[in-house]
Amino acid sequence: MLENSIFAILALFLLFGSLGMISFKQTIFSGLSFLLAMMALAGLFALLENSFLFLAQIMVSVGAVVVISLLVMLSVNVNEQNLPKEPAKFRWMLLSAILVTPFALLMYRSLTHLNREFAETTAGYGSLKMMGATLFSDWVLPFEIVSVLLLAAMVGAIIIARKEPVNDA
Amino acid sequence: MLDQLLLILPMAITVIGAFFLMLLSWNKRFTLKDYNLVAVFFLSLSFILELPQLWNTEVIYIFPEVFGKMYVIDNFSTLFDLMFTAGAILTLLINTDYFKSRNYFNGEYFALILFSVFGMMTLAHSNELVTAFIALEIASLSVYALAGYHKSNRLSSEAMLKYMILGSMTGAFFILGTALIYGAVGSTTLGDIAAFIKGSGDSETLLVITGGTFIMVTILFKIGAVPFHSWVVDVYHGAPFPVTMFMASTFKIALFAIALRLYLVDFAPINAIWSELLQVITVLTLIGGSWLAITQDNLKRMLAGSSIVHSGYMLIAISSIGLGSQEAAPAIMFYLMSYFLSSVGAFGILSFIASRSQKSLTFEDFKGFAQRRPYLAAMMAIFMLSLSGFPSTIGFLGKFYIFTSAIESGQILLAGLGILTAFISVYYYFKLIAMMYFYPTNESQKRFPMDLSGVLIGLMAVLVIWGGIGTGLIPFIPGVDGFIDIAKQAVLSLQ
Amino acid sequence: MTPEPFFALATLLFSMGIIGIISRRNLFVVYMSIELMLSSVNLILALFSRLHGDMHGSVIALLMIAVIAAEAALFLAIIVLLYRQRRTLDSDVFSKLSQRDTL
Amino acid sequence: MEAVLSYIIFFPLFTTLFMGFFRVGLRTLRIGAMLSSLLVFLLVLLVAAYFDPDGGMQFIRVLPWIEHYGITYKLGVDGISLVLLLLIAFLMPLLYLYMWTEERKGYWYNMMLLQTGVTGAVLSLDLLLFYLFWETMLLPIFIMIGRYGSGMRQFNAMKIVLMTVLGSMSMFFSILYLGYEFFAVNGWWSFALSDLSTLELDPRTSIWLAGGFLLAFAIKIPLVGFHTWMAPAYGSAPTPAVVIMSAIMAKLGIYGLWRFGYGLFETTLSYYAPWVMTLAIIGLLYYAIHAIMEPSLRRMFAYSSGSHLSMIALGVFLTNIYAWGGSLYFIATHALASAGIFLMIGLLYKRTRSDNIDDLGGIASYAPRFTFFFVFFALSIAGLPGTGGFVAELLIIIGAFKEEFWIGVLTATTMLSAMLYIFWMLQRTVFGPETVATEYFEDLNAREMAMLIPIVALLLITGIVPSLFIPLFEPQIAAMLADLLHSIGGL
Repeated sequence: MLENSIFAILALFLLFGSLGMISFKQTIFSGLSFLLAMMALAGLFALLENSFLFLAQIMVSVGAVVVISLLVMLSVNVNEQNLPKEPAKFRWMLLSAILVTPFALLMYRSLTHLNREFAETTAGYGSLKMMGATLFSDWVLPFEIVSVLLLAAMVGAIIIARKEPVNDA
Repeated sequence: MLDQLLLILPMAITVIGAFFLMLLSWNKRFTLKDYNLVAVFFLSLSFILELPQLWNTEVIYIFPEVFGKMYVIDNFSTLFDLMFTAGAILTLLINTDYFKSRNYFNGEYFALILFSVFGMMTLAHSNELVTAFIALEIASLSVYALAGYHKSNRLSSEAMLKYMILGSMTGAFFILGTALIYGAVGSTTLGDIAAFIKGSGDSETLLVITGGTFIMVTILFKIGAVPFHSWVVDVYHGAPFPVTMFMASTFKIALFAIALRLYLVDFAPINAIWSELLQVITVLTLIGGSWLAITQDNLKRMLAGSSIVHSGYMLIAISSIGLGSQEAAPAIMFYLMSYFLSSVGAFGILSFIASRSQKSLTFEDFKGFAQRRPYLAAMMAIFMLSLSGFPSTIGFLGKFYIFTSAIESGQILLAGLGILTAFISVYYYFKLIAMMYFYPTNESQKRFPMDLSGVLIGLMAVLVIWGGIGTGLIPFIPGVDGFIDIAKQAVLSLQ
Repeated sequence: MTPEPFFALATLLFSMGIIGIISRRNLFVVYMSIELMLSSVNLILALFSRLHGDMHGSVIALLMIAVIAAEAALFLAIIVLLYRQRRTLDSDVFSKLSQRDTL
Repeated sequence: MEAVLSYIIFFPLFTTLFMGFFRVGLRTLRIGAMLSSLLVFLLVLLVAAYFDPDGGMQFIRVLPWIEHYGITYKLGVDGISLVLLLLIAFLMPLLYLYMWTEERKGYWYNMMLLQTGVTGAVLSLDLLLFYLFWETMLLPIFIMIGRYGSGMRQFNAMKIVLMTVLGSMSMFFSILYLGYEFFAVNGWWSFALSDLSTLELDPRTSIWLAGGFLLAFAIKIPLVGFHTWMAPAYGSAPTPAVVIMSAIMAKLGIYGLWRFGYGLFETTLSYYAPWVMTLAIIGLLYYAIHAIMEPSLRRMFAYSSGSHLSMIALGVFLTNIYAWGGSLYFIATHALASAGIFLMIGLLYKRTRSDNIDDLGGIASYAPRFTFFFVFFALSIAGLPGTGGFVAELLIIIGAFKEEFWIGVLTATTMLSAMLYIFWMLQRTVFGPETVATEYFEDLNAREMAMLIPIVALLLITGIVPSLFIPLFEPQIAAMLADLLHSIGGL
């Protein structure tokens, strides 16, 4: 029962957070809603007894990615007239929601198709130790190449964001 | 241990090369030419080390006690590796002048090329979906950055933005599909998926089917199939020439590595499910691509449009695989090789010319080209003929195999449509030949550029012709049969 | 507690991500929508991991967080670049290519 | 000796490549081209000398090419292809003689490539090899029209390429289907004509596949309805290309009907016979009417050529020995006559810069030698008794009468209408009052005479002593026909 109410609260935060993210006009409000959603997601990870994922989500997704996004939003300092004019925003959203509905139904149906139930977890499930053991026994290769991915992305980002005289003709 | 290290050395060398170039680029003393040479050196080393593995018919899992079955080395991946490295080497060498003539290139550019080659190679070798996804992301992110390399140019930035938004969005479908498959199978290793599909009933495989369909979305997007094509023409146009060439010659091919591995082997019992979907998409791709290609004035855009059509031909073969064709898989491999050779050549000539002028190349700019540069024009004509599938070029044989496989699997109408679009493609490819040969020019004839770029393009032209008519009668030189053997062997190593 | 609400939530998040990409023109929102899509896949992975009772899904989710970070870096860079070029966040402004412009 | 056909095909190609690679001068180029064509001519004569009329397919040369798909390099010559082979080898040196003063090197290269293409198409017995040559011979024509032609040359070049490629693509599809069908039945791949002709296809498929081939040939001939490329292409092509197109390429369409149409789909063609014959008869009259009204000489003879080719196509579908023999003989004699007349028009154009009938007149008084040749070729096109065309047309008409009375009557109108437009044309151009363009009309020089006399001689010989040539191909045709009638009767 307690779990259910926690889930309900987190789900509410998550839904409203992401809804706010896609509907606020002001970028910074969207960003803050997104921050909220990501934190609620971390809460869900915790609810799934996945403590390490909870930490990683809080530290990396929330602490690094979203916060940096917020910083960038603040640093570009968008004023009102530079924001896109989207008068028919909600109409578009409704339209695309209708378009996406069949896809969502398909996705939901196949996800729940297997009809599994939550079982009791083994001791230490989701702990740092087990996570590390799995990561370094079965997933060494992806882990290694993720480092290359981060490096490549870093190089790309640095090159693109590096300030050079813009000769905008 | 040591022999296994030797096997992964080609991949290791590219990534080491990328690190090296990255560190080197902080040093201001090196010129662009030095970076280029270093990059080519690493890539060539990788290519040369990889080459002997083409004769290795075993399937080897590297370091199974550490990596599990995630990383596989077989003939199939070797062939792809060779194409990636060769494509990158040719891109870098042919564009030497282009780099010199533009001021926005720097050392990191070469690092990114090497990173993305590494990503593609890993993609070809990966026997596990998450690894494949990460490898794909490495390649994609590098290519996104490369596409926007000309930062002061708005088109280049826009190309990058468009590519990145759509690419990341469809990329999410890949990982969603992986998640679904993980949910059903409990593992993402390809062999386990195959075992699961074989061992379970229809109802249990539903999740795998949905997952496979989502993964297909990403693949179709990256190869530019209609209706996921909206980025292709713009990105090819907006990206700097060497990047366009790199994308056309390597990145387009890379996706087929994972697609074939997945759909040919693991989804083999169920891939008939997709053939109707694929047929619809193939029809759309062939027609839409032809329409896009016909309506362009700009050559880069025309080649981009036509590359969609070429994806369509390969999709014909993919749906033939689902319908039980034996010839289809080698046909795709052969077609990939033929498309690789012809498109590298065509883009090579374009960027070779573009390096001497600042404007984009339209059909009009090629008026009288044959008089100004007879040899280059002849080679361009050869590449155009090959792309249009004219007999006596490798492109013809590629189409021959594809259509034979379509007929074999009973898709007569699809084969007919393919031949019809091949007929349409004659129009836009011959238009360029007509522009080159039918108009006089006032400019004087230029000498044949006897530098590396010219020689390499010439070599590609010879290969294109040889791949179309080469006989096995001349000893020590593989003829057409040799090319087919390579393709067949690669596909055989998958099973 | 049953897994269905979790799945429904993940599906909703993924769909909302798609809706955001389709309907909004603000580049930041588009970027965050893509992040949202990837995050919802993370939720699915963690869920399956819990259902299977093994850690594989969680590890994949962990790796995905790194992928999200990598994409975020590149995305933020390109948004900064474009904002510097045009002083706007409107993605519709960046559609010059379709108007057959010369390079 | 067994490689002689390969030499005949590839000698011009290798000469081109060799000379192109070393970028030889114009002088060397034209001497080289001439020598290569003469050598090929000698080789062809050698083949003809050793040719055994009763021997069926001879000089067969089979080499593996793409072994995975059983595609072979298979050449051979029989009575029908020998006629075309002789024609090509005979005309090429004369064409080089015609373009002796031509200074654009690409022109020479293209002609040599063209020779390789057409010879290869005539001699190949493997369907994919045939397709290769069939397509590649288009390329030089494309360049020649587009680059060295006149008028709306770029557009017309594109038009001819697209239309013929449409035909060849449909043929390609049929070839693929046949090849796969053979594989499905026998378990091994082959694209050789002799193998594929053993296939038993069900009638419906067979009709579709035969349609694929027929479309290609109908466009090449061209039958009415598939002819829209013809007049523009003939109008803008340079003279040597026109000669090749009318004298050889159009005949290749007919040859294809024989070799691949009857070779692969013996009985199925009878399904198409009424349609093709109707088209051919419409063509006879339609082209003739166009020829009467056409003011441009080159286009006029293009239409006349179309009219005669329709007649030949009709003859091919009339399955009796007179019509077949006549058709094959007509292929040869019409090729010679049309080569002659197009060369004359080329010479005329060089002198007057016009091929419009209204601009011409009174040539006879300035240039008696020119007039003689011009009149001779024009009349042999019209079927003057004593030239080969007369014998051939007569044979076809006899064949037509044997088939059906009214077909014979309609066929006979070709001769009459040809007489009509030729005499009217001659009256307006050669005779009549002289015009600005024909003032100071130069007569033929020695080189031009040397080029025309062999054609005249051959036309006369074929007309006066047909018995010299007919035995060369008659047994072959008789055998084919007997075979065909047997299988139709067997149904």
